[in-house]
Amino acid sequence: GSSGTKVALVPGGPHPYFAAWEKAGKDAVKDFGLGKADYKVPAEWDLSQQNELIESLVGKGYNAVLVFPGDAVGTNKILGELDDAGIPTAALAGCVEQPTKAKMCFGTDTGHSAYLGTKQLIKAMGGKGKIAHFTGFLVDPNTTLRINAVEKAVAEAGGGVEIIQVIADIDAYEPADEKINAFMAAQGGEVDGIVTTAWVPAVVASQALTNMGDKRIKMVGIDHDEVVLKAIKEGYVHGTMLQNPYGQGYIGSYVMDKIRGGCVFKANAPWKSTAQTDQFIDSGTVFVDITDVDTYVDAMRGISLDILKTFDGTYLDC
Amino acid sequence: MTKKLPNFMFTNQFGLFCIVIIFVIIFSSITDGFTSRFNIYALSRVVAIDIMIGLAMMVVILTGGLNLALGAIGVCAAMFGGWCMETMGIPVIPSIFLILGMGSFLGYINGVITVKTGVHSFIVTLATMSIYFGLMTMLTEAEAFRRLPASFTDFGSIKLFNKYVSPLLIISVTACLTLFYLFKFTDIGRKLIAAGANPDAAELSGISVNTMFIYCHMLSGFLGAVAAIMLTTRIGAAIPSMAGQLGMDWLLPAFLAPVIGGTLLSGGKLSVFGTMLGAILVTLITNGLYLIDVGEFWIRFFLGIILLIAVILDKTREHFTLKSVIVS
Amino acid sequence: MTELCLEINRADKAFPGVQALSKANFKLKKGSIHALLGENGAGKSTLIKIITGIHKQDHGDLLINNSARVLNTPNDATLYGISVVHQERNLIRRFSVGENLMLNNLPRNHFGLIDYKEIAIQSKKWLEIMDLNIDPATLVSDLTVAKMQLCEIAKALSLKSKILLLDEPTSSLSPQESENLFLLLKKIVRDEGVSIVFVSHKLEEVFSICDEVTVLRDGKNACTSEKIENLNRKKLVKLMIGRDEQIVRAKSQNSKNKNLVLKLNNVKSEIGHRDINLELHESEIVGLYGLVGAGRTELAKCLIGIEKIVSGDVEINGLKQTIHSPKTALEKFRIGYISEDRKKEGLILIHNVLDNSSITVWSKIKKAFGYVTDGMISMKVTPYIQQLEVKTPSNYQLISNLSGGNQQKISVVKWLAAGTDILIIDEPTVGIDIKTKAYLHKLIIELAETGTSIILISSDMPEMIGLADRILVMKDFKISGEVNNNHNYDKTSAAIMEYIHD
Amino acid sequence: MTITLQTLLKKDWFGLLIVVILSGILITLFKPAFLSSFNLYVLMVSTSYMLIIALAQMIIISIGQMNLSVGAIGGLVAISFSGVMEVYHLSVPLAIFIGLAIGVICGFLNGFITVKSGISAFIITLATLYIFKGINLGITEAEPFYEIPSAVKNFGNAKIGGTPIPYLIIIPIIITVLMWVLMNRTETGRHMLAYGNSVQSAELLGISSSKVVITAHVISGTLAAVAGMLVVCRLQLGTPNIGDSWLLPSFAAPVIGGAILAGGKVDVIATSLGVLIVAIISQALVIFKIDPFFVQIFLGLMILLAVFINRYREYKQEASRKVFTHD
Ligand SMILES: Nc1ncnc2c1ncn2[C@@H]1O[C@H](COP(=O)(O)OP(=O)(O)OP(=O)(O)O)[C@@H](O)[C@H]1O
Ligand SMILES: Nc1ncnc2c1ncn2[C@@H]1O[C@H](COP(=O)(O)OP(=O)(O)OP(=O)(O)O)[C@@H](O)[C@H]1O
Ligand SMILES: [Mg+2]
Ligand SMILES: [Mg+2]
Repeated sequence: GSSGTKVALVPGGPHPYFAAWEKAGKDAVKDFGLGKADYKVPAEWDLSQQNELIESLVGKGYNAVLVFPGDAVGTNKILGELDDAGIPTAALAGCVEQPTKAKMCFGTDTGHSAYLGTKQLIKAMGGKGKIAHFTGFLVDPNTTLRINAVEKAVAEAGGGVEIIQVIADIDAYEPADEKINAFMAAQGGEVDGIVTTAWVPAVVASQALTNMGDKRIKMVGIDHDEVVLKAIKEGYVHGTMLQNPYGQGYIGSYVMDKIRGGCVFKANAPWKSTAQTDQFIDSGTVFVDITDVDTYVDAMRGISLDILKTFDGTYLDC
Repeated sequence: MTKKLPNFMFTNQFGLFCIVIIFVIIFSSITDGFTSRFNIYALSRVVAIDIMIGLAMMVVILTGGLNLALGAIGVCAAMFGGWCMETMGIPVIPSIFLILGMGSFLGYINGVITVKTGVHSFIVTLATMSIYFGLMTMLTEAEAFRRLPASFTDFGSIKLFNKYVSPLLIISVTACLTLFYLFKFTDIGRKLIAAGANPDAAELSGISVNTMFIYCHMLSGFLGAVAAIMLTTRIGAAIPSMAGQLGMDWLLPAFLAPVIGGTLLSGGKLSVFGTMLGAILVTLITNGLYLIDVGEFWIRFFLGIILLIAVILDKTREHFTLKSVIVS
Repeated sequence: MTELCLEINRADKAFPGVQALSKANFKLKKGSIHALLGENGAGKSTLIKIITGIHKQDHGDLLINNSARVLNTPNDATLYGISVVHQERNLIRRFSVGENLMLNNLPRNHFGLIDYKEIAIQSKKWLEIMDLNIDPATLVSDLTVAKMQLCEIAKALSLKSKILLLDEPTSSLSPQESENLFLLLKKIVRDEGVSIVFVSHKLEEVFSICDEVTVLRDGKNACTSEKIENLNRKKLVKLMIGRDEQIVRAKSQNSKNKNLVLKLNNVKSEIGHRDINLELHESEIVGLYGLVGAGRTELAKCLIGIEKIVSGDVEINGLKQTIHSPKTALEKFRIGYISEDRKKEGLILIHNVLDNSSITVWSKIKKAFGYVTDGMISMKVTPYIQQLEVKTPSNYQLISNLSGGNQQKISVVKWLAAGTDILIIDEPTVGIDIKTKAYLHKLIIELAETGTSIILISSDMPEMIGLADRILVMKDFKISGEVNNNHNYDKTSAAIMEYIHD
Repeated sequence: MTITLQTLLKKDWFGLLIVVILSGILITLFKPAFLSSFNLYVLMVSTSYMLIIALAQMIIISIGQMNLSVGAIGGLVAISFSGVMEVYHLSVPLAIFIGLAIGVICGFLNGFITVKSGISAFIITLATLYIFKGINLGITEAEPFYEIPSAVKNFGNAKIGGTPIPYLIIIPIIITVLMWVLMNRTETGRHMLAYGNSVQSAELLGISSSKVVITAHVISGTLAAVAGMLVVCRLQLGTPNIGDSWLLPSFAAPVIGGAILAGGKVDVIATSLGVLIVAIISQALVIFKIDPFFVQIFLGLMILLAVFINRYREYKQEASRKVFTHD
């Protein structure tokens, strides 16, 4: 690697999900001999704040940016401007919608992950029953993708399964607690399964089920908050859709260095394509339940290493 | 009868101006890249939008009220514009007028409800914020408009004065000048201020206070729409999340700028250039803090501290100037 | 008993742009009623505020019972047995009368919690002493200006202090109310050896109750502790304004042949006026006399469209008209109203002299695109400001920093500038010094002579009789009678009282 | 004095009580589940901390100021409270004490700086909002604290005996009563209202503004602290996001309850009912399975409706006053 490479890893805002990026960056510097790979957090979860940060980082001489898009569409403009300034960028963890100047989207296909999660839930429910869907801000384009994905999975399950309620806009804990418990009070008896496709609802719903001591209602969550994992271990939650933040940061930094070193993506690279982009590489999205909840960390590391081993060969021309 | 310091030295704007200068000096000396062309350009663009948002809030604070729906109005206007240009294929210039119209209209609704019901604008706009934003998400299903005419979106990336300044800043400065003219040199502007300061007295002096208040809300909506247009050109698309959930990401900058700028929350006293300087100050500080490595999560902390220092500095200046008026 | 209980030596006080007091002396004898006089802006209230620990003098010292004291807060003053009624009303509008009276030492029950029954009982006592028949539970905001003022006096008395400072306590009282007050004051001076400082612009009052007089002019002593016996009205006026007072009298003009500009036929208002009939001719001054609470202000507000008229009709220049708002009143019918409540309805305290005095003329003097500059404005209003000799460092001084009287002048200025055909003037000279008062009277007459028709609301009988051509007496929201004024005080006042007490 | 409709109409809380009852009846007609014990429990839980948050704002409104940092204080206390228990394994009472102490300090800072600088509390608390939230993020780096003692967790999720009443609501109810006493039966409270009515008058009356302002802010900070800790009990984790969503509700409830932002007029009972109304509305939106894309619209309309009903009461009252004002 080149010590000239200064990578910035920019999350959408302060959020536990991205915590692993910091170590990932440091390790990348160590292992690949990059100049820098720093974790830089916007002061608030706010698109303009993120843009301000990125701009100031460029001002400070960072020359490669890995960003979790503050908005799947809105982030494109600045990526374009960075590209004009000769700074390679990539969308990390989540994707930006095409057309885009991002070199790749390395992370999770949010829609597909929701789809798989729902599939798992329906399986756990024995192919029939009523399910509820808790998700994040409607103004986040990903939310719409998730809602559609869940509907798709349900539709494929045939008549047996129906969505009885979708609760959105609960990305803050207090309202989430209020709404989800209100739902439990009103529908707790009827509902057989819950799928959550955002961090906060996943945590709060797991908490609620644990408090109710209810193992009848099956739930599939998202991400790796301790509350969710604990609830899985205790059997109140069926499972969760995990992502690979460490791998994203680690490999992402590596790729940025390669690209600055003059590598380009193969014309015939085996891209996956999602609702948002067709330059997608899955950083490892896996369903975890009680059987493998204790071992998923190693599993993830394994996945990361595999991706890394084969990356140059499969994607890059150097 | 009294020996005076030059008048402008009494003004809150002057104090802010000095503070801004101080911070510019500090940051440009201790950080690398603060004065870089790229950074200054970026700053000019951010400042431009914050100024506009600040002005939009200022004109409602003038009435002694608040406009929590400002962000929501902005987003609605922007999305409406997106719809006009992308879906309806209306050309840019007419679309812009439609957007401004939409902004003013939503503001008008706020104004009318506030005036007719006598409910405080805080609660009215709190409600309309939900309603406007809800309608927007419902109608657009949160789908962004991103195939806007290039002539429109490129505007946000034009670089002027050998690539140092964004044209957006020109717009904001023009807006400031216009508002300054309105409030200082026109009867309507003076009436707006009087109505805000003491509605009873203004009414008895033959000013139709209700009309004035409605104007203020409309003006707020209008300026909000301008800010929305600027942000859209800057983002390159009309996206429902451009002002965050319910448009509330706009609220902090919206309040910071005018209030630091010396606009009275109880109404009846405003400062256009104060608001401008307020916006500049806040953006400067944030940018400066990003450039200095204060440690990942401490930025907000220092932002707060510096804000505090800044306003207190300004206050002490005020005391000093007032004391130094010598009575002969 | 010549010993002093309060003494101020060579006190200076400067405000930004103003030297309110310079080397002012003041000596108060035990058990005396001491008049503190001076023009508007002379520094009376400032002196009072220094004695009560609100302002701190820049130089000079303050002795209470012959020992030097430093007062940092109003409470200190209270501790030294000083209580005060300020020129401005200082009641908490949303609190009950009782609570306001007791606010500084609220009675507690044995849980240490406020005891409202006790409040009612104690405050009732003081209200009765002022013979106010108000339920202590009434909200202050429901009271008239006059009742508020009486409540504040009751409050000051309730502190049972040895030194009582009254800054224009009678400014909005009716003659009867003032009379009762004076009896009361004399009584407490006699029985309880209280000493009183009495600020007023009504010299009759001064001569009727005061023992000694101190006069301020531009913050300096024009005289200190002068015995009242050695003074007469003429001398006193000369001390205050530095020259003789000119007495103004309107020459009685028969305006019956002049054309009718305003006519009310059996007007009935939403707030309770009944069969009001009123005729106002061109360049005529019609007086509305009545006790505070008679509904005169409200009638005025009906005329300018603030309050609703439910039946009967209003004719302006012979045509039936409905006036929806002060805006139409001003712009369409050229009717103006000078409010009696300058702080709430008259002025914008946070704005400067210029803006306040010009608020009514902006739309008139504006050029294309509503272009208006400070320059254009001061050209229009400065003449009036100078005529009325408003004491202010500049046109850009904040109104809230002007002395009470000067504030009143500004609220008059803005209507002079507006140049209306019909002007309703409500208690124009409350708190105005005699010099300005004389000037205002002259002004009102001149206005009338130059064709303005005036409705004059005043509780000041001499003023009323001095100015009005005809006097309508109001009582309980009805016109109880009309007196044709021949400017003979005794006859006319008697006639008026007829209609008030029957 | 006898309680007539007249006297009731004067009360701010009366109109709101009507709103609560009506909405309660309406919802129950369509969804009897609304009165189910679990639902009542949930309703009381969400009311519990919102109540304290609203009161924390209300007391600042009473002196005619605003406290934008309630949420930030609540959040900072929340993470400190859970943090000291997880990291330093402090006992619960000690942690509570620390939490309260932080609340008091933050509140004091707000009040003290406001008084000494003479700058509007709005700006000061806006700055301290950044400072407190900044410290919060600086400490946690956005990572929640998870190890909450089971005692705390249970307190946040247990009901009293067989009743649907959560333990969580006990403290808020006590505090509400105390606040009512403070605002209506103590000199401190009355002086605050007097100050809020007119700063100038209050000063002429010898009411010490610094005492009033600082006290109010200290109380506000303490209440925010209590709310923060209650939320931790409820969520069973100390996440840095606690408090982020407090600001608007904290104003909404008092203002719906007829508080005047200019100061001098607040009503504890009405504020509590305001909280209840907001809670009922947002619950109704769930119970009636409102399409997520409609939720915001309904929320807005409901708030307006609630306020208008209360406003209508005021009209009635004013009308009746006009008739009685003379002879
Ligand atoms: N707070 C203040 N700031 C600035 N100037 C002030 C302030 N208070 C009073 N002044 C000025 O000090 C002078 C004296 O004011 P003061 O109120 O003592 O007059 P006064 O004798 O009471 O007049 P009036 O009879 O009208 O009440 C006036 O010129 C006034 O403008
Ligand atoms: N004791 C009271 N309680 C409640 N309201 C009162 C009381 N006394 C008067 N008012 C209100 O004040 C109005 C009259 O007060 P006001 O003094 O303005 O009348 P006015 O005839 O203009 O007297 P003036 O003009 O001499 O002050 C009444 O119509 C009533 O609305
Ligand atoms: Mg005075
Ligand atoms: Mg009157």
